[in-house]
Amino acid sequence: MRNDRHWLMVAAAMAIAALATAPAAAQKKYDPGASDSEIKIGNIMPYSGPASAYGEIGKTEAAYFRKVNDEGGVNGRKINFISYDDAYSPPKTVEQARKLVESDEVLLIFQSLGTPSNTAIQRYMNAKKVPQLFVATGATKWNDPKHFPWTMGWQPSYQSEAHIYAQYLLKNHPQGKIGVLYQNDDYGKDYLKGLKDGLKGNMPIVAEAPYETTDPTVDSQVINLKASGADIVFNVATPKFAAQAIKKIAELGWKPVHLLNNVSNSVGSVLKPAGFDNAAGVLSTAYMKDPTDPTWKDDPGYKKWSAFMDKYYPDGDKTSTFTVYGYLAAQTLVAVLKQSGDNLTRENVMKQAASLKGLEFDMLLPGSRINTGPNDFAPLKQMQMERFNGERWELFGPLMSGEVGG
Amino acid sequence: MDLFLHQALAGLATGSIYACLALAIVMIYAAINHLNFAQGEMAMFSTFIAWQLMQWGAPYLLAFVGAAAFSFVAGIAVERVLFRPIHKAPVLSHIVLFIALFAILNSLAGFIWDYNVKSFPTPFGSRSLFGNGLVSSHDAGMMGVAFTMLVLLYVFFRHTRIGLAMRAAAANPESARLAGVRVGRMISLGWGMAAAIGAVAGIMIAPVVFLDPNMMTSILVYGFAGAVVGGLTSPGGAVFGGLAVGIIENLAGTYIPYVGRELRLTIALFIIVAVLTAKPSGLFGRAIVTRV
Amino acid sequence: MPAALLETVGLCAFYGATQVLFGLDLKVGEGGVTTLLGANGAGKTTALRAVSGMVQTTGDIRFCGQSLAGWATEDIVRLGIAHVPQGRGTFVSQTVEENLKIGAMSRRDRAAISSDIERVYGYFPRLKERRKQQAGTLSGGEQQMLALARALMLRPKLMLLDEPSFGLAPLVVRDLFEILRTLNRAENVSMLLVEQNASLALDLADRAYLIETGRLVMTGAAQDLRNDENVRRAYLGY
Amino acid sequence: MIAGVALALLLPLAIKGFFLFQLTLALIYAVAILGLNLLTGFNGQFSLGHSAFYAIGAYTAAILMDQADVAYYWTLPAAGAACFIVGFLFGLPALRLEGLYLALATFALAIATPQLLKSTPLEPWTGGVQGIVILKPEAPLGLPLNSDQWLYYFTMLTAALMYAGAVNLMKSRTGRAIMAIRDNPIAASAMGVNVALYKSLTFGVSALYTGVAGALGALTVQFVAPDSFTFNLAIALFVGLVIGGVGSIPGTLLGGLFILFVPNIAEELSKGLAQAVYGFILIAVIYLMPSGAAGLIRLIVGRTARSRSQPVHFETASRSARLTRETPMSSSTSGDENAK
Repeated sequence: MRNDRHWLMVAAAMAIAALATAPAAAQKKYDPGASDSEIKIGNIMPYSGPASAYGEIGKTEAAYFRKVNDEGGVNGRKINFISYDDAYSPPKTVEQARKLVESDEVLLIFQSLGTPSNTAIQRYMNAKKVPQLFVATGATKWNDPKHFPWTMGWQPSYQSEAHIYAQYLLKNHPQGKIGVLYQNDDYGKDYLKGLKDGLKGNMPIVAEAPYETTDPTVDSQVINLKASGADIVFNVATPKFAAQAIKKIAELGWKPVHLLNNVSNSVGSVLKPAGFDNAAGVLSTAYMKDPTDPTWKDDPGYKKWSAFMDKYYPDGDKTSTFTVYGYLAAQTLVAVLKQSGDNLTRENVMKQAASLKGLEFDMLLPGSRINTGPNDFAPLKQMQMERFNGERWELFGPLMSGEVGG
Repeated sequence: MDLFLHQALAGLATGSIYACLALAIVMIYAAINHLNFAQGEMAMFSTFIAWQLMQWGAPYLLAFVGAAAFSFVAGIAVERVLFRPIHKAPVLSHIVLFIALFAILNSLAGFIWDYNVKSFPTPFGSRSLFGNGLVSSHDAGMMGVAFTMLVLLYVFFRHTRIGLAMRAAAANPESARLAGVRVGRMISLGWGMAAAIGAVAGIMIAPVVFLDPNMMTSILVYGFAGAVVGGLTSPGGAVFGGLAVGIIENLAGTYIPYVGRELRLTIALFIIVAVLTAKPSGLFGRAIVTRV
Repeated sequence: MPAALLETVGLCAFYGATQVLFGLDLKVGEGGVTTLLGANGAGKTTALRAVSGMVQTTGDIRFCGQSLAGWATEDIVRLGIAHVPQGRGTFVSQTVEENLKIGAMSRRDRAAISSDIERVYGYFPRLKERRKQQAGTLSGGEQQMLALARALMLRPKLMLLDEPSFGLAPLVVRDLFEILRTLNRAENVSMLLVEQNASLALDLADRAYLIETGRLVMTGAAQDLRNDENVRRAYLGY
Repeated sequence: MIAGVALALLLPLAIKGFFLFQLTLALIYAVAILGLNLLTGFNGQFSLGHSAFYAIGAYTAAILMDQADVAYYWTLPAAGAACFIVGFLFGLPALRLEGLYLALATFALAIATPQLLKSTPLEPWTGGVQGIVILKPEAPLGLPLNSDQWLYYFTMLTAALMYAGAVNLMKSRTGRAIMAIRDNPIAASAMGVNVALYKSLTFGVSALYTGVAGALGALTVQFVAPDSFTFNLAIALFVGLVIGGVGSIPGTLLGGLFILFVPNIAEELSKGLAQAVYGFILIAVIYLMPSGAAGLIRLIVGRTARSRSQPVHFETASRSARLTRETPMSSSTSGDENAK
């Protein structure tokens, strides 16, 4: 409620200011980074360093904006996408964010990647009142419009995904004992918390096995999980370690119910290295179409994405979900910019981002829609469970949302 | 007790990863009395070469030999092009060059082959050998390869003239020169051999940890730990040290609360510092006794 | 004076920008022993290092009539010039026998090496007793013997000896010089000897040079220098 | 000189906040490199692990501000003290380690630091992986400066004090003892210098400098997290040290500027291969000036001033150059007749 009033006041103030200063251009309003011909968008990605695999997302987004520009831009304005490397180091993120805002004077920062990196710049962005839009991390804390009205998430949060698994387990394996393999950082702990919250103590977690990204393998952790007597494994690992775990579990001849977090459910970069036989029966959730899944072979959305990849990002990995992710996120931003019309102020962009209604995109699962509101800064919420049949993912059950508030 | 045995066995398997890399570390140390901080990245790059050869349709053995041969030549080239011109510069400058080499190889590999993990085949298969999958046939094969390299190195250093010349060149270059040893060639040869051993290590390690540009970053630290435990001058010690670090790490990870679970790298750090302070020459390294 | 085996003409040497030797003309005869005398820091060691190509030089160095200008140390060694450096250059962590094998590293006649090792043990029986021992554990005298033995493994025509008596007990020094004399006579090894103990050096040598701050101040037969008043007072101490 | 100071003082009024922020960070890195230089350049001990001390300094400041509401300026001495103690303690086992081995031990320390920071027992203070967000200090006494400008001046003042301290330390008896250990530990010990004590002390002082820099860094970035203090930071500090010139106090400023700006330049040149470009720049710099910028400057100054009477600093400069000139491929068997 309070927020609404805030918005109204801001909008009113802006309107008055605009009328007072530029009566001739009443329809067109710009903040730094926007003009009649151009919209400057900032972005920060770990192109180098330990998380460099994610750099693919930024490259896809750059490619998508090239496509948009080739097709005439957004409302006649070209997108100037400025993407910097922070090597996944928060001080560098701060430096790059300030460079984007103060030196390049971008309209907003879009899809900056990583929880620690975004935490580092969140206060700065909000103090400067520059949108930190659709951050590329699944932490739950980005959906907090009350404290951080200039920061918005994009993908379904880790916690809400974990809720979905909790629901599934409570319904289908209520007698099971759960072992969790998780990366010992915010991402892993978010999932763990989500699972615990979702289970509400109705099922036991008999073992928690954290690993560090510096560990060469997770073999030792998997052995400990098995030794704990668990018959359900919740695999909260990044692609490389997730693949190792799938492989090791198979090598041990162990056959637990295996839940694989969405971050690592790429067929190309996880299940294939792990071995399709080893991965058969693994469960996960999806909110976008897996490009390697033959289900979508003839899907028009898939074909559009595939054509885009061939034309604008031929070096990109078409088996990686990162390229789909970047494609979808870029589409979301373009939708916001379109909706903002000629009022390209930071206030208005943020306001439009918070009023997306029922957007559907090519590579989202059928039926999945993007919705936001002044109190709902979590654009994507719907996910569907899926099971790997040894060749491809098979979706099952309804679209679900984990319903976790900020 | 079961768990203990399982973890020890699995540690042995992981340890053979470290042992392979530790051998390469000891090799370069034998040649230049120095640690190569880019050793892991060189091994990673060599492994990508093998992978690329297989992508082009080469059979495993050819890719293996091709990558090792490429690495041998590339190792010599790196020494000649990069390090020879500044061999008189301070040792700190050498470390900066290692850092530069690290950055270049990592970045180049990512640029050419991207950062997604790739699977890498093993000639030994991955069926369970014993202990219910705790030691797979690949693990055993990897250990076999490590021991084979160890024996070859032993024979090379102890029983060939050129091996002796290399040891002399590393131990006392000026004196070696005065005995007619071509020190420059020995250093190049050492680089080449270390790079080739690194290639073999990478090819053995990749099926376990998967292939990607960052695969070696942390393994290198464990490799250093293994080499230090065994003694930087002893190839046998390096293999033993690598295996020991693998086992210690797993057991500590299982039985020491917090410390073991979350601080496995810290254990490697602790091992390095403890061994270096208690017995700097390592468990099997030769202490250099000098009377003045 | 027999034909010159080694001859330097106008030899100058530099450490970086600092000049250390200023135009030395030295000669070592075929089968002869030449000694360089001079105070600490006069440039004696540098002169030996110059011959071995280990410092930056100008001027000419000729060995068997061949100019060595621009040669690498390894190649100079291969001509048969064995340099026994001060501090002996022992490979401390290798065994005695390995040290000897290193000494023979530049030779191509591998078959003769093991017989040479035995021959060298003949001169230095103590080394044979310690053949499997790490060289760093030898006493100072033994290490000096090892250094000579290692140099002999090269089958040198010329030995450059840098302070062989340094830090050794008088008895050991006497034995050592006895061996040097034998080597010179029996094996026809020429020597360029730098030695603090001028008396010993002049006994062994047939030719001597006196250097002060990188310049020759006196040249002549060893006997002549021995009899020179100034040399006697300054270097022989009587 | 005066013009330089004036420029540094007036700069904030002329340039953008972002650039000022970068300069502030560069200055902070310079102080951290100065700390490393005290250890390596003046005492002859290696470290590839100074990111650990930087992290301890940063976390000390952040925790004090976050949990105890300590004023930001008090966090600097606290960070320095904490790092001095930790550095001194780490220096004790390090005493037994020479050159390469010490490099290895500190390398491992750098790698392990992020894990230690987020470990569960420390989580109540460190905030675990989430890190700690802190407030930026505002200018006091109603000075008409924004927080970027104030922080710049504050950092500059601190850095000036630290540099003055370092120069005085190296001129003092203690400094001479520290350098004597570098040049010849046996002789130093024979002259009655307590080598163990001085080496550990130097480790402590070095850590103190880097720790204060870390605290300043936390204030400037307003955020600390384990990912901020990875091995890459240690590498960067080390590179800054060598590029600036080992054993050169003014060179550290150059080192700080280098590690902040050159990676950005590399990124400008090629996005995909930024790291490779950075690597090539490093190689080029090492080739052009094998002893760092200070070495190059020394060379130029030395050439032009050779005919004049020997400058006093030349002596210390060549001594520090000798320490670092020990290459892995040369052992010191040269005779005693090297020109003095």
